[in-house]
Amino acid sequence: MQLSIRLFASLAETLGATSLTYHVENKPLTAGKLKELLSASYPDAASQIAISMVAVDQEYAPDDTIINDAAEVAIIPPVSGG
Amino acid sequence: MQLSIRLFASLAETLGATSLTYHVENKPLTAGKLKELLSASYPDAASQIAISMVAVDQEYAPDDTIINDAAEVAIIPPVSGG
Amino acid sequence: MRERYSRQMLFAGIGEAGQQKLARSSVCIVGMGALGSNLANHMVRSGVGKVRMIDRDYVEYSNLQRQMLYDEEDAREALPKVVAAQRKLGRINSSIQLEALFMDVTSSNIHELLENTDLVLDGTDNFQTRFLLNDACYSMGIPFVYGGAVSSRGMSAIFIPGGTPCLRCLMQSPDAGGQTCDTVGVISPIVDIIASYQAVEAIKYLVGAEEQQRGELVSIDAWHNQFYTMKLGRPRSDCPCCQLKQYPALLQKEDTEISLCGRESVQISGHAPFDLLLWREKLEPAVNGVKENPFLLRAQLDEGLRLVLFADGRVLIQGTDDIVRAKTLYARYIGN
Amino acid sequence: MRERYSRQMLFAGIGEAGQQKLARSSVCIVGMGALGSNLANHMVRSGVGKVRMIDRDYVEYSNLQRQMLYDEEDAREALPKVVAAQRKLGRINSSIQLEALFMDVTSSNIHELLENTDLVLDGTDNFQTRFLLNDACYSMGIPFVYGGAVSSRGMSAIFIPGGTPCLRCLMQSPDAGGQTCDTVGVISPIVDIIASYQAVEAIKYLVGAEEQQRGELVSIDAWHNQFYTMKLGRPRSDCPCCQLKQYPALLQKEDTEISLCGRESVQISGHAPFDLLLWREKLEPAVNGVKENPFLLRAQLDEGLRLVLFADGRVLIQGTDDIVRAKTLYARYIGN
Repeated sequence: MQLSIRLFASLAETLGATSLTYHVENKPLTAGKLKELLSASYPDAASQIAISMVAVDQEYAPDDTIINDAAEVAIIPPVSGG
Repeated sequence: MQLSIRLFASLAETLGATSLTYHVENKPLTAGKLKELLSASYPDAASQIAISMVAVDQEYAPDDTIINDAAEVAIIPPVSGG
Repeated sequence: MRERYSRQMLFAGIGEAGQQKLARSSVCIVGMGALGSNLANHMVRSGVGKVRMIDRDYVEYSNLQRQMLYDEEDAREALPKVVAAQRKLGRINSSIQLEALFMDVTSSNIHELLENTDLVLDGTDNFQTRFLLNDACYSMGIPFVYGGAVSSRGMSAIFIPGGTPCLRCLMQSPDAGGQTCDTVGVISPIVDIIASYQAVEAIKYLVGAEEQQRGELVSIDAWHNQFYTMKLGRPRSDCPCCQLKQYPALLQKEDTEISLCGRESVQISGHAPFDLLLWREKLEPAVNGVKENPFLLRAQLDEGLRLVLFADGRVLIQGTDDIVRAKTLYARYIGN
Repeated sequence: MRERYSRQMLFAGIGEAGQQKLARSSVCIVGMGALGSNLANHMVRSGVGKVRMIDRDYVEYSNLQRQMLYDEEDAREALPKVVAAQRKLGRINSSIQLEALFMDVTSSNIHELLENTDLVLDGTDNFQTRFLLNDACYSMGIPFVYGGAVSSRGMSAIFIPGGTPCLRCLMQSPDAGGQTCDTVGVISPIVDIIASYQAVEAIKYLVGAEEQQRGELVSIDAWHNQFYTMKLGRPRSDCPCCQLKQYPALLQKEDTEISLCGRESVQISGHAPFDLLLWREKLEPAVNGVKENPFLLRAQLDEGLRLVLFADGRVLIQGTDDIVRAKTLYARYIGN
């Protein structure tokens, strides 16, 4: 399936885009698996992806969340600093 | 047509809702005409509607803007204070 | 003092070049209440070279809940806001130029006040003054950063002559439906949020970050969790300011009476500058008590009424919204 | 002093009842840097009855660009942030109780520090301390308002034991990818925006506005015009904090070395309290210069290195990220 993924913060900077269209074969796809696949596709961003949150349809998606075709996905690195 | 209208600030308070579904016969409907119709339907809010901005699809819509069926409409009263 | 701005220069959007641009910039903040305090704090800390602040009001206890530059001593002394602000800000950054103007902005002085200014920041509390700023800015080619905050909501947008529509394109009436901080209250977080959205657009403009400039009006309600953006779109073809270039607010003859927004106060201007010591002597026998500082004199009348005489000639009649009554009191104590 | 809060009580969401609840409330702000300064300003001005502030750091010139409570004099004197903050805030609102604790928060003192606190506000700059706060808050049933800001972006959420997931549900690693204010910089508007979103959730909680409480993580980039909300959803079933109730951070034995986030400084704790006058005499002949105030002593070493001895026994080795080198210097000047 084709996933439209929003990217935030440092991740958007590393990948040079605020969104990407990502093709996935695996089904069912979980949030955890998506992070693995993205890390493999974008090794430069792997360490950031590993610590990032996945949101599906604007709700936090733990690793075992199933991602469906029409889902709106976002990958959000945590922000420290204060 | 059926319009879904988002309401903001004092207008939402006066009408007791942050959105409403509004039925309009007039075609073509302009932003200015919509304000007139809403003022007639909700006389308590008429003075607020008169000074409010209309946004169509998240863009400012001057009075002569044509509003289509699928448009996302918002009525936004200006905020003073500082 | 490179160390001072080190974290700001590390930020890629500003860098060393941006920091130098900020140092060469001059901004004017009109209104030093809640938004104005926060705006000035951002401009001064970020190293904008020259910050001019204009306000006609003095610090009161009811300001302290949200006007971040002022403290109890300022209220006790009834210091003009610009004076209190300059004291605090001078301690924060002694390397920039601060100018504090304790006065009313009018159609006759606005051009002089905004000369050589790169950007105008809106800290006012009423649309009458905002329209005046908007018209003056567009006639002079200066960007104007609007902000308003009341209750738990606020909005902000940057208007750039030649680049975006102006405030008059969006709002045709100087009426905001009677909602002011004095009628529906206000909480401090929305003030800081709105002023910070104003400040970041100001910084973007000053460092030349055109691509990041927001072409939207942002509307926020911090209590009810709303966030809405509206693209400014195209100018209204019949806008008397940015299209017809009539600048109506600049043409208006000033009224001598100005009713301050919902504060139960009427301002009457037009008097020659007051010699406050002289007026203290004059008023003391006639009223229930007089307090003064170098900038103003407060005379307590009966029934919660108060006269405030400002050195520049303005008089504030507090405790009434009734212009006729205010004029009567003015005539009674000040004369004509 | 009813006048002071008049505009806040006029706000329907707070009212007189809400104002009284705020007056009876006690909050703890951990970390008094950029977010912490702004948080404290909001809490103090809005009339929260008791505000406890904890921080282990002192004011430096590079803080002034964004840490709104501090000025040049504070940096010149190298005042502990909590001390400088207390001075400013005391002048702003003398009717509330302020507590300034110049110390490190650890797993051994956290319970004592948070006792009798209604709410904890996150002003820290690292996830290690945030996890400690999160675990302590959930073990004690205290809401925790997370905030983080760096570059032009930030995020915030309120975590309520029994009501929402916790910080550990969302973030499993104390690593934030190495992005800190000292590596990628930070601009002041995003700080105020994030702290203000934290503050408004805190006020909602304290006045009991449950329906308005945000069940979302807010993410904002003020430079690139982004705003995104993510519902917190349900807790992770294997969350070691809010589900398994193991509170890992509370079990951790403290390291004696803590590397401060990207600031080229290593902190070594574990020494007995320092008699600073005694240590001044000891170190003066051995180093390139010593400066001190009642709270700390700074000794300038070669090659941009600096030792800072705190009265409570901590030592900061500035100018290196190398823990081994820091230990060597510690051993050389302080001993073991």
